[in-house]
Amino acid sequence: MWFLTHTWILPALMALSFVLILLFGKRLPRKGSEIGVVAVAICFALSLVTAGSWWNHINSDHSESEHAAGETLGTGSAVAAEHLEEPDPAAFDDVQDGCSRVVDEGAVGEHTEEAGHSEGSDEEHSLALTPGENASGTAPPAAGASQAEEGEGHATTKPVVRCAQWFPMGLEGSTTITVGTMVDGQSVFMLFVVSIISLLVHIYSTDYVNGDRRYTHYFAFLSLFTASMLFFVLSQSTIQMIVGWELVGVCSFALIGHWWEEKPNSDAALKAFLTNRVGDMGLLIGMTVLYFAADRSFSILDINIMAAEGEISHGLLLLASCCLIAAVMSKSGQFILHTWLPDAMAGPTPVSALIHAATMVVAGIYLVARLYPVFFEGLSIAGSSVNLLAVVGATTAMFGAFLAFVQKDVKKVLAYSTVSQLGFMVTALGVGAWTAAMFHLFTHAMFKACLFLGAGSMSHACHHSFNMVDDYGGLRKIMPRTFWTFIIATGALAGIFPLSGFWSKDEILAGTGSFVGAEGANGTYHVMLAMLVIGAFGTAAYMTRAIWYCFFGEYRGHGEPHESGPRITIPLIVLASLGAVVGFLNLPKEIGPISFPESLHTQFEQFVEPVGRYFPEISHASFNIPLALFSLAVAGLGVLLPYLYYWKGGLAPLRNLSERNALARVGKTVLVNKYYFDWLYTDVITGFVKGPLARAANWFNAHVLDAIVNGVGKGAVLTGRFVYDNIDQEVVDGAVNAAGTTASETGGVLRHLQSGRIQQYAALFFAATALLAGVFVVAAG
Amino acid sequence: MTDFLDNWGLILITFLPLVGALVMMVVPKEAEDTHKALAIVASGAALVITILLLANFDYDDAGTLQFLVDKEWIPLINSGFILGLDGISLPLVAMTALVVPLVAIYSWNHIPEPGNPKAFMALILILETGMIGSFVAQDLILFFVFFEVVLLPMYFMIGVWGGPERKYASIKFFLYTLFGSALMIVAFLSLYFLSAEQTFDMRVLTELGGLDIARTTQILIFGGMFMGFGIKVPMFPFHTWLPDAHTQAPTQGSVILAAVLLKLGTYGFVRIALPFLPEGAQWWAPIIGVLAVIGIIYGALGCLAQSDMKRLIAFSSVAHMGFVMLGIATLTDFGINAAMFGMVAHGLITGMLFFIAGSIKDRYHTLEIKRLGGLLISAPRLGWILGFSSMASLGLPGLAGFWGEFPAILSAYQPAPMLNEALFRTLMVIAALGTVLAAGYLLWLYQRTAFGTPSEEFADDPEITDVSTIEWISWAPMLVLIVVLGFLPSLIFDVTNPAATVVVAAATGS
Amino acid sequence: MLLNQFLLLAAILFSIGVYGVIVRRNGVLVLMSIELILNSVNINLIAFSTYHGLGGQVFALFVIAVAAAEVGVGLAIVLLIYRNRRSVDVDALDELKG
Amino acid sequence: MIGTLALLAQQATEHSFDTPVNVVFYIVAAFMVFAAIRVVTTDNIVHAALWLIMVLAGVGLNFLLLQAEFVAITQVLVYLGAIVVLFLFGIMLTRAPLGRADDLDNNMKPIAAVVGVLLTAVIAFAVIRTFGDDRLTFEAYSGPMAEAGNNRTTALANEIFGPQLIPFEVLSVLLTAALIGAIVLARRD
Repeated sequence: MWFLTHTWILPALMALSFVLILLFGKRLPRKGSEIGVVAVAICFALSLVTAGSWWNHINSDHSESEHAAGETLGTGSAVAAEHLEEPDPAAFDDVQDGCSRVVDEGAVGEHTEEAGHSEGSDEEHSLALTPGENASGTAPPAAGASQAEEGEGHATTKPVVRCAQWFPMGLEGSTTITVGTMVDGQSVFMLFVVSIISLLVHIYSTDYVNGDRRYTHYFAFLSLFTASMLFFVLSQSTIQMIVGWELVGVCSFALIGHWWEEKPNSDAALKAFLTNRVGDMGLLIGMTVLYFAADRSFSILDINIMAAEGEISHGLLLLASCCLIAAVMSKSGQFILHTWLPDAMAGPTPVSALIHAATMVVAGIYLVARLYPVFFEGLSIAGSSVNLLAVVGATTAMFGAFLAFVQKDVKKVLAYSTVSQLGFMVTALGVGAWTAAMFHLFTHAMFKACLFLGAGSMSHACHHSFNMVDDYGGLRKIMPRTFWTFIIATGALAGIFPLSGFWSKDEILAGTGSFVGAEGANGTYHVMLAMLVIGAFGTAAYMTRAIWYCFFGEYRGHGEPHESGPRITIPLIVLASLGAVVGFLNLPKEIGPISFPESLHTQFEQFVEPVGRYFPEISHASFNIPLALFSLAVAGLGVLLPYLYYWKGGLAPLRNLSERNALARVGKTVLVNKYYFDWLYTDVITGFVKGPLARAANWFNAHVLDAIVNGVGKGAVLTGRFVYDNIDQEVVDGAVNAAGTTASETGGVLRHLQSGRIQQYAALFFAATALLAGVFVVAAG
Repeated sequence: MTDFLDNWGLILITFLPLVGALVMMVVPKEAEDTHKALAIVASGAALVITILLLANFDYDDAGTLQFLVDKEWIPLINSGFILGLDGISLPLVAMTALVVPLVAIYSWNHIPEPGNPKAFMALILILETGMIGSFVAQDLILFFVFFEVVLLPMYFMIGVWGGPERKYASIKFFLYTLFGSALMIVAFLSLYFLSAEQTFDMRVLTELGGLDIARTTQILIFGGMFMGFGIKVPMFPFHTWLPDAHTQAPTQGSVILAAVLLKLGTYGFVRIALPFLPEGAQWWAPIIGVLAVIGIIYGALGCLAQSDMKRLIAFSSVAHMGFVMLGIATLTDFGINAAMFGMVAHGLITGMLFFIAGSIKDRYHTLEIKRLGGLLISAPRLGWILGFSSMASLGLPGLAGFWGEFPAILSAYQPAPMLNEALFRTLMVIAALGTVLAAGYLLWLYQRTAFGTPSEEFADDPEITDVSTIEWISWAPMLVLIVVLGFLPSLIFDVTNPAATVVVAAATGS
Repeated sequence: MLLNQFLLLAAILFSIGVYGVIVRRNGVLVLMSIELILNSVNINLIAFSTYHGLGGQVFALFVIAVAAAEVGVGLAIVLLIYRNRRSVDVDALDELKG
Repeated sequence: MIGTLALLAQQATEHSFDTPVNVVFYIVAAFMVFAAIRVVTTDNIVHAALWLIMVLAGVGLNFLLLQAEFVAITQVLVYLGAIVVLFLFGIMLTRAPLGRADDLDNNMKPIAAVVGVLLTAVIAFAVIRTFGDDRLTFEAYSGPMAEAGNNRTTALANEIFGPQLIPFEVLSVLLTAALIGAIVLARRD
C-alpha cells in the first residue's frame, strides 16, 4: 500500500534527475548519463513494486469475490442499473478526503487506516486540505448482499487517490484545485510501460548518442520527458493532466530539435509543438467544459463518476469529448493532425522510440482512456455503430498504413506505422473496446520500441542514414541480432500468431462487434472493421517491404557495416522477447473448445480495467475463432504479396504500375505528398497567418491606428505651436513683458497681438466668429 | 518591530527610493559607482522591508487592508494620505520591489548612452516610489498623484537614453498616457461629487459600491476610467504607444515598463473601476472582453509581422495583457485571480525577455531577427534563458505564464451571471486560438535567433560573450520565480483569492 | 427642392474659401479663395430671393459687380507688391506688425 | 440648354419633377465641392484658376436651378469672361510659377481645416435647425412676374431700376472709383 500512495516519488525522482544532470552532469565522468540511467532504473524497480502492490490490492480486497468481469458485465442493463443504485460503499475507501467532492459528499465508507497513516510526514500531505465531512454511515450495507446474490460479485476497483491542495479559488476556496496521484490499474500499467521503455532507451542511448554535441542535455531531457509522462499518467485532476500533457509536448520539442543547427530539425520540432498547440486548444476548452459540467471540479474521479452516472447532460459531454478528440488527434497523431509525427523523426532515434512507444503519442490514448466515461456517454458508444472517435481512429489506421508504403526512410515507415497503430487504439476506444485499446497500447509499446531501436541500430551501422532504399540492404547476415529482433517485432506488429500483436489486434477487431458471430461487443461498427482490416493488411505488407529493403538483397550503401554493441542489442533482445510473449497476458477465457484456467486468462484485463462508479459499464467481446483466422489470413496475405513481389520477382503487372496507369500515378503522387496535408498546413494556413494576415495586422497598426494617433498628435502640436506662437508668446508672454516693462506703454499689449500676418488674423477672426456663432446658435436653439 | 512595520512599513517602502534619489542629488556627478551603489542600496532596502512586510502579512485576512496608514492630507476635499496593503496590492508591490533592485544591479555595467548614471539611477528610484505608491495608495487623489509621478521619469528615460526614434516615442508615450490621465481625473472628480459621501477614500467608495449613482452616470464615469486605465494597459486600440516606447526605451526602461507600469492600468481596473462602479463595470464588461480578445489575436498577428526582436516582445505584451483584461472582464473569481496572476507572470516573464533583448543588443548591436541566429552556439546560456523565457511566455504549464492564461480562458466559459454567456464563450474560443499563435511567434522567434548557426557577420565576434555575472545576479531571481510560481501557483492565488472575491462581490453586487 | 440643399452647399463653399484665404501664400490664390466666398454668398442670396422677392437677385448682381471691382483692385495691389518686392508671398507682408 | 434647365427648374415646384432636378443638383454640388477643394489645395496656380472656373460655372448652374437665369448669365459673362481672365493676367504679370510649386501654402493648414470644419458645422447646424425641410416654392417671384407680363428678366429690371435704383447708382460710382484706383495702383511710373 505504501507504494500505491507514494507513487509521486517516480516523477519527482525523474525531475530531480533532470535538475541534477543539468547542474552537475558535465562534471561527471559519464557526462550525466549515469544519473539518468540510475534514476530511471530505480523508477522501473519502483513501478514493478507498485504493480505488485496493485495486484495485491485488488486481490486482497476482493479475495472473496470472483473476477468474473468478462461477459457477465455485459449480460444486461439490469445489472448496471442495480449497480448504479447501490454503489459499493467501500469503493472509494482509498480516496483521500478532499480529492473528490462526489466521493466526499456521497457514499463514503470508513476511512481506512492506510489512508490515515499515509498522511504522515511527507510535505505533500502537510498541505492537504480536508474540507467536507465523512458522511459515514449513510452508505447502505446492502452491497455485500447484492454481491452474494446470483454470484455476480462484480468486483469494484478501489482507486488509490492522494492529493494536496494546489491553490484555492473562489469564495473561501469554494473550488480547491488539487494536485496528487490517482493510482489504479490503468496508471500502474502505464507506469510500468513508461519506465521500462525509458530505461531501455536510456541504456541504448548511452551508446547511440555517445560523443554527441549535447550528450548531457540529451539525457537531461530524457529524464524530464519521462518525468512529465509519469506526472501525466498519475494525474489526479484534469488541470494536472494539462500540465503533464504540455510538459510532454515541450520535452518532445526539445528532443526532436536536438540537433537544432540544421534547419529541418528545428522546423520539425516547431511543427510538432505547434500542431500540438492546435490540439491543446481543444484540450483547454474541453477541460474547461468538463470543469463546469462537473459542477466546478477538476477531479478526474468527480468528472468520471458524474459522467458515468448521467449527472452531466449529454450535450455537454458530447461537446467536451469532441474538443478532447481534437487534442487527441494532435497528440496521438490522428488523421488530419498527424503530419508532425513523421517529421518528428528528425530527432535522435531513441527519442523516436520513446515518443512512439511510451510517452508523447500514447498520452492522447491515455487521456481518452482516463476520461472514458466522458467519451462513452458523450459519444454514445454503446449500441451505436459510428462515432467521431471511431471514425477518426479507423481513418487513421487505414490511411496511415497507405502512407507507409511510399516511404524510403525506414524511420518514416515506422512513423506512419505508429500513426496507423494509434488509429487502431483510438478505434478500439471508439467502439468501446477499452481493454483492447490498453492492451494494444501495451503490446505496441514493446514491439514498436524494438522496431525503432532496431532501425537506429541499422543506421548506427550504416553511417547514420535512414534511407533503406538506397543505403541498406543485405543486413541480415551482417547484423543478425538486429535482424532477428526486427523480424520478431515485425511479426508482432503484423499480427502473426502467436506474437503479442496478434492477440491485441484480434481483440480490437472483435471489439467492433461487426464480424459474423461476434458476441459481447458494445456496438456494431461495420465500417470500422472493414477499415481496420485494410489497415491490418497494409501493416503486414509495408513491414514486409521494409524488411526486404533492410535485410535482403545486396548491400547498397558504402563502407563496412557492423553489428552494434551490447548496449544497443540487449535492449533490442529484451524488447523483442517481451513483444513476443506479452500477448499471453490477456488470453481470452476460451478459444473454441479450449478454456484456460482462471489464473491464466484475462489477467491483463483484471489488472487494468476499473470496475465501479467511475467507469462505464462496458462489455467485452469474446474470442471469435473465424475472426482470428480471418485476420491471420489477411496478415498472411499482406506478407505473401510483397514476398512474391520482392523476393520472387513475381506480380509482374504491378511493376512500374504508376508509370503506366494514370490512376495509380495519381494515387502515388497523392501518397508521396502525404495527401497534401503538409502543403495545406505549411503553405496555406501557416503561410497565410504569418504572411498576409500578420502583415495586414501590422499594416493596420502602422497606417491606420498610428496614423490616427500621429494625426491627432500633429494636430495637437500644430495647435500647440499656433497657440504658443500667437497667444502664449504674444499675448500671455507679451502681457507679462508689457506689465513688467512699463505701464505707460498703453496699447503695448495690443501691439504685440499684431503679428502682422493677415492670414493669422483671418484665421483667428473666422475661428472666433465660428465659435461665437456656434455659441449663439446653440444658445438660441 | 511589528508596531514599527504597521505604522511605517508602507511609508518606508514607498519613500525610501525617493530618499535615495535625494541623497544622490548631493553626491557629485562624477562618482558614478557611488550612484549605482546608492541606487542598489536604496531599492534593496525597500526590498528588505517589503520582505519583512510579507513575513508579517496576515494571509488569512488578505481581503482587508493591512499596515494601514491613515493621515490627514488635504482636508479641504476630504482627501487623506491613506496607504494600505491587501491581496491585490501585495503581489504587485512585491514584484515592483523585486524588479527595481534587479534593474539597478543590471545597470551596474549597462548604463545606456549617453551615460550619466546619476540622473539615470535617480529616475529609476523616483519611478519606484511612484509605482509602489500607486499600488499602496488607498485614496484616489493620492493614487492619481503617484500614477502621474511615474510618467515623467519614464518620459525622460525614453527621451534621453532611448534609441534613434526616442523623441517621437517618448512624446507619444507621454501624450497618450496624459490624455488617459485627464479623462481619469475627470472620472475621479465626478465620482467624488456624485457619490453619497464626498470622499476620495477608496475604502469608503468600495463600500458604497456606486450607491446613489445612476446607471448611465456610472457608465459614463467608467468610460473615463476605461480610457485612463485602458491606455496604460494598453488595450486595443490604444496600444500603439507601446511598441514604440518599448523599442526605443533603454533596456532598464523596457523592463520596468513591461514589468510594472502596464500593471498600473490593470490594477486600476481591479482596484478602482470594478468595485466603485459595479453597474458601469457590468455594462462595459462585454466591450472590455471583446477588445481584450481582439488584443490577443491582434497582438499575436502583430508579432508575426515584426522583424525587430524588441518590437515583437512589445507586441506580445499586448496579447498577454489581453488575457489579463479578459479575466477582468468576466467579473468572476477565476477571472480576477487569473488577471492578478497574469500581471505578475507577465511582469516577470516579459521583463525577463526585455532583459535578454537588451543583452543581445549589447552584444550584437542589432535586434533584427533575420541577422541574428545561432545564439545557442555563440552564447549558449543566454540562448537557454531565452528559450526558457519564451516557453514561459507562451503559457507552458509548469511555468508562471500558464496560470495567467488558462484560468482566464476558463473563467470566460462562465462569466458573471449578468453577462452574455454566448459572447464570452466565443471569446474563450478565440482566446484559446491566441495561445496557438503565441506559441507560433515565440517559437518562430526562438528558432530564428537561437537555432541554426551564427551568421558570418557575428561568427567570431569577440563581443558576443555568454551571460556575465552581473546578468546572472539580476536575472536569477526572476528565473527562479518563474519556475516556482509555475509549480506553486498558490503562492499568489492564496493571497489574491480573498481579495478577488471581495472585488467580485462588489462588482457583481452579490 | 429644399432650401437647405443650396444653403448647405453655400456653407461648404464658404468654408472652403475661408480655408483658402487662411492657407494660401500666393496673393492671387487668396483672391481666388475670396471669389469662392463671394459666390457662396450669391447662392444664398438667390436661394432666399425665392422667398423674399427679386431684391436678392439684384443684390447678387451687385455682388458680382463689386467682385469684379474687388478683383481689379486686388490684382492691382498684388501687382504693385510684386513690383516692389519681387514676390507675392502674403506671409512676407507683415508691415502691420506692431 | 439654359432654357431646358430653367424649364426643368420651373417644373420642379411641382412634386413630380422634384427628383430629376435634385439629381442634377447633387451631381453639380458634389462636383463643385470637389472643384472648390482643388482650388484651395492644388499646387499649381494655373490649375487653381481652371478649377475656379468649374466652381463658378457650377454656381451659375445653381442660379439656373433657382430660376435666376439673368444672374446666371451675368455670372458666366462677368466671372468666367472677365474675372478669371483677370486672374490669369495677374498670374502671368506676377511671374508666378506656372507649373507645380511646393510653397503655395503656409503652415496653418490644420488650423485652417479646423476653422473650416467648424464654420461648416456651425452654419449647417444653424441652417438645418432654422429651415428644416422648407421646400422652394418660388412664390415670391409670382407677384413681380405677373406685373412684368410673365417675363422674369423684365421683372428683375423693374426691381433694379425701381426700388434698388439708389444702390445701383452708388455701385456704379464704386465701380468707377475702383477702376481708377486699379489703374493708379498698377500704373508704372
